[in-house]
Amino acid sequence: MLPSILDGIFNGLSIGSILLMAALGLAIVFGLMGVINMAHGELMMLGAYTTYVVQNLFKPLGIFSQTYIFFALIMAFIVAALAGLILERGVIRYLYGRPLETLLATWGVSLMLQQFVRSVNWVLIAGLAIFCLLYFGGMWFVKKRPDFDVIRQKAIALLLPLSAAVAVAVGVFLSQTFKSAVTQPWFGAQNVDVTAPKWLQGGLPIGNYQLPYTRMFIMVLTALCVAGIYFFLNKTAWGLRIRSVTQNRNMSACLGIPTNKVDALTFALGSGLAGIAGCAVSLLGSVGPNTGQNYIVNTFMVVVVGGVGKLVGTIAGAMVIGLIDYILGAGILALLFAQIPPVAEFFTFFATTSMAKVMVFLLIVIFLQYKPAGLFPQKGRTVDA
Amino acid sequence: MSEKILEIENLTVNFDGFRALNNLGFSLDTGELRVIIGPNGAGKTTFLDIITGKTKPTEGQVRFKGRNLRPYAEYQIAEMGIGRKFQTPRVYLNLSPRENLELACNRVKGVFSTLFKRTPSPEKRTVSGLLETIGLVPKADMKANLLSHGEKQWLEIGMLVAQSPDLLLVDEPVAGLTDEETERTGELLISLAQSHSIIVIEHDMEFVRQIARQVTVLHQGSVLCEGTIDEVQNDPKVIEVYLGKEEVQHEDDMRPMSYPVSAEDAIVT
Amino acid sequence: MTTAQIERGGVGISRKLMVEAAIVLGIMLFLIFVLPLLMSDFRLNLTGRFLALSIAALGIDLIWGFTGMLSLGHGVFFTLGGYALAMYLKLQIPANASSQLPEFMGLYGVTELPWFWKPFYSFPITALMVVLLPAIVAAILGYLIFRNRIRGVYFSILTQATTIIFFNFFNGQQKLFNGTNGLTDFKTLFGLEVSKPGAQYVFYVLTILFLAATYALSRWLTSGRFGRLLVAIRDDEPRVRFTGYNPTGFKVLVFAISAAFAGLAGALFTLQTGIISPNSMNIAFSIEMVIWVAVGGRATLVGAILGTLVVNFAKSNLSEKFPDIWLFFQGALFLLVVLFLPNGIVGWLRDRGLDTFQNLTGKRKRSMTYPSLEEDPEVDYERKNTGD
Amino acid sequence: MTQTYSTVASGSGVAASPMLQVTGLNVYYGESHILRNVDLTVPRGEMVCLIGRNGVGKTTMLKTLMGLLKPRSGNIIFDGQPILGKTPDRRAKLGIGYVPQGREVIPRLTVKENLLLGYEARATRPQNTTEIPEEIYELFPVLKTMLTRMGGDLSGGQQQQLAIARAIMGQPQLLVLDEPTEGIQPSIILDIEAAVKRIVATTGISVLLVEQHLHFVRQADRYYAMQKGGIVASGSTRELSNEVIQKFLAV
Repeated sequence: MLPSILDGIFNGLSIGSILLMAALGLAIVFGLMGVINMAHGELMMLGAYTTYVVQNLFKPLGIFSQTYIFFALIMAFIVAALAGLILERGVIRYLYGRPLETLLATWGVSLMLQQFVRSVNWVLIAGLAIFCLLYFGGMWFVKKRPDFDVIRQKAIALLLPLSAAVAVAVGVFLSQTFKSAVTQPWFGAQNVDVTAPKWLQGGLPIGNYQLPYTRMFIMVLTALCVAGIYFFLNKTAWGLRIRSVTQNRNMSACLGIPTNKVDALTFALGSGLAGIAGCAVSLLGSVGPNTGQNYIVNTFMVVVVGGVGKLVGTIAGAMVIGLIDYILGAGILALLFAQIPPVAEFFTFFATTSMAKVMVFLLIVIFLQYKPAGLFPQKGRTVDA
Repeated sequence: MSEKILEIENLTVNFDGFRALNNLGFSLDTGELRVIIGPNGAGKTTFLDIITGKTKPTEGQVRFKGRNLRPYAEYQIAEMGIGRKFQTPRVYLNLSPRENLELACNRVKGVFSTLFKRTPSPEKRTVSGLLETIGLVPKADMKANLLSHGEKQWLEIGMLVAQSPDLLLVDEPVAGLTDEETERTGELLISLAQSHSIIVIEHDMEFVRQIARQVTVLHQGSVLCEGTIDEVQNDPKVIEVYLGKEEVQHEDDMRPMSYPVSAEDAIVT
Repeated sequence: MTTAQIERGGVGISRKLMVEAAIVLGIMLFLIFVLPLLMSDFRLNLTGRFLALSIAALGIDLIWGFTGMLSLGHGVFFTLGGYALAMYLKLQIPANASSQLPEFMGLYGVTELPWFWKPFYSFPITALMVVLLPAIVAAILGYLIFRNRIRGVYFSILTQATTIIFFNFFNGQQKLFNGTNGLTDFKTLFGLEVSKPGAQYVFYVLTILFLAATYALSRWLTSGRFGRLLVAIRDDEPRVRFTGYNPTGFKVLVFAISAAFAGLAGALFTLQTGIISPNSMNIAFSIEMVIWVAVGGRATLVGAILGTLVVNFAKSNLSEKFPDIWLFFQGALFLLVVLFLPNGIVGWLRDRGLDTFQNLTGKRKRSMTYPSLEEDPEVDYERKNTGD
Repeated sequence: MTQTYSTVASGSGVAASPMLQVTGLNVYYGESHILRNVDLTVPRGEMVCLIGRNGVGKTTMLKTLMGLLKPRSGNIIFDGQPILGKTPDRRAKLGIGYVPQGREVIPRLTVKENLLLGYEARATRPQNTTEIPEEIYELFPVLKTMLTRMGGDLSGGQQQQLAIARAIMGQPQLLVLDEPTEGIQPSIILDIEAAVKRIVATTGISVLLVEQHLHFVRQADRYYAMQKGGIVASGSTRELSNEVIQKFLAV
């Protein structure tokens, strides 16, 4: 009995820490900025693919290759953060205060990102690079002119199709000259496999059970990330600015805080965390274009249960959901109530991974009847969604 | 006549340690028109929030026609006969004035009666009459977001009347209105006062003088004083709250008061 | 369009209504009698499917366009309706068959029909269940959410979670619902062979009739006082409460009705595709429904139907030609509509149409107060502070 | 003390131009005309007070000055350069220190963190950014004792002192105060008045004050009286007659 409970707690916490990892970035973006980012899962996916790429780059390095995971973590953070930055500057900043629109727009972005990893190849990259170079370079050039405001519309109308045409032309040219060398998708629609470094394979045996090292690694990583975020938000100048803007945007601006930069930075940070989460989940199984979709709803649930705007709420939410999920799914309750057949039968019915999720959701809805604002509701001014 | 429509005793409201209302006592006779004034942050809007059920008091109670309002939700209190006009006009912008009024006028506010019953003709007549009263007949069927600010204010007052409450709570009805509009609003309120009990919150003192019989001054969450407009204007406590220690009456004393900290002490360079 | 024109019992209004009815009838006749001559059976079947989907879009429009609640869970209601009908179809087993159970149950060793399948022997009950089942689920869920004044994105997130939950549930229950594979391989309905073109034409006509009926119902709901109250709830829910209405009941009812629409759509869609599976409960499909309405123009019933047809035809054409990059198109569509066409096609046509008209008649364009009020900090502050 | 604020004294831009010049300002909330053709000037080194009853548009005026509201027409020139196109944070960095109505202390930051936010307005941040200059404590001794408390937990008067201190941390050239005495006990009002006077005396910065408290109004050099969104009277506060007070300020 005792080992099974220990096993339940360990596995529950481990599921919880993966949830937390994934929800952390989301909670920051949602809690601090009131933005629902449906593309959060895809940012995780980007992190996972980055891990895959880094792993392959490290393969020729022999024994040294086993350290790829650390570089992968950093790269995953950077790639996802950059993607988030582009997303914020390009789309989200026009939609602040309109959460439902943000939700739809970021969903569109998530679809595009999914397709991007499926069909990304050298032609696509070259085309994109040329387009960006021409269009943004051109705009940068035009911006210097004193009559920019007057000719702005015209400049866009001219530059946009022109750069697009050049990019497409180059793309076509490249694909016809080099054929499959450049048109071959990098990843394709298939899942790709990240193998955990050797030193993370296996596990720590405790009695009949084994604590897999990868899960322990993820738990440690999660703890580090939480600590890092806590430090960043509470001890650094930018953290102070972020907290200030979150609580009172207008006053913060009047104090001289560049709110635009704070928004961009917050979003990039949240996205970067998604990247790290993606790197972490890639250790648990193969990753594919749909990887992000599997996490998005669960992470939203964490935020809803935890309450908006407090780190501790997110942590508690993730752990509670992780524990209940595992305890139900592994049928531990069914074992506990073995003496009372109807109850045991009831829990046996929910003792599969997918049915446990059904039960967890029901519990969440019931929980919200008593605490509609989550475990740790924010007092005073809140993000009114 | 002297029957109380609204009685408030020992009302205290705490927001996270901040006392928005502090041991406030207040009562209103049936058929009375009362104006409430007070500096910003005196608790006027919280006062209305409490009466309409948006905020629940920390202590004390509000009795409307003898009934304690605490257990009721906003919509129930509204149905009991308390109507509220907000500071900035809140009309339904995508509906026409006529539709706005019809919604407010609807007597039976259940889901199914709203769905199945057509607007009865007495209500239609009330709405037409109201449209005339608030001068919106020519614009009755265009969307409310095309109305001017003043017209929206009037429309919201119209909605309030359509609801036919016994007690009207009117928050700054003349904010952002022109002088002429202000005066017409005053006349409208005075005529309404013949058949309703009304509480008006207002800053515009000329307007207050136009409509007020009894005035209550709120300050730091409590009632500072109550009386006719002249009594209130000459009350030293009120003058202090509005103007500070230096009293207006002291015409000779125009020099600044000396500081507790002497100037020499204060300016250390 | 629809909310602006309100019956006031006047002669002019009822004439307008007659004109509208005539137009609707004209379109119906065209779809039923002329279109089949112009299209191949395959295309006609596609059209029928899309018309069925537009019934669901009408439902989305009712709750999102008119009432302002963004449901990301309509795939569930759609699928529930589909399953209800599919269960009836699966029970149409010839008397001489070796097993009197749907064939997949044999594979999983089920020997007795589960109790909740039994009512689906009866067609009237099935027909009722197609709309009632989703409506009841929606009503319960809606009541639990709305009574706590959970709204906005929280409502969206919870409805989205609902899709995942039902998806998991149906996927996990092989013995009860054939799991991932769903219910398919339907044989007969009232003795008609379901897959034959003749039967499919009947379903096509049926879809059109139902679409017309749901359109009329939506039209009725959104005109009258009820419809105006929905708009009022969308614009300013706390204000509605202070007027003496309890918004919860209204929201629950409209959510249930829109779920029933989705259920009906699911049933008609299942008839025409011959399959219903948990796949239509994935998140993507539910959000797609929303984008149909957004593309067409929310709060316009015509827009919902138009948007559904436009997006789906574009999808079937584009995904045939460029299967690889359809998602790019779709994602870009989301972005473009949200960023540049917030009122959809119909809204754009209406606004532009009004502008052009006013330019022609020399009138200046009226300044809109609504957007500026949105930015108004006072209003914003008050909304926040009086809004729960 | 003088060293801390020394940048201010010399000033920048055109020395002859006033600190702040507002011309023909018209502001609307939606359709409602809040400010009508407002003209207002704050000369360098002077304290100017804007008086008028609640709801006449004084706060709107200050919000427009800070860039929180966009005027439909008119111009604002600060220190010789037009600032209408600039965002609030740019304006703060140019040297406008804003103490808004209701203090707007950031509620869930500590007092110290609130103060540190004041550094944001400086063009170049000082080396040691986690220390509060001693002058701040000299101005408002009460703050020193509650550095670790949450801003939202302070009393109204303490919050007001914190808000002013926070603005001063940014070494502004123009201090904008919106009803600093509103809802505050008389004893603290005197402290605040003294502190503002001291700031003016030691740093020579300009002050634009919105006030209804007559005693404080008298401390200013000039006044502008507002009614219904327009400036209806102005002059030196020494000439501020009882008639004007009765008309525009009294109950």
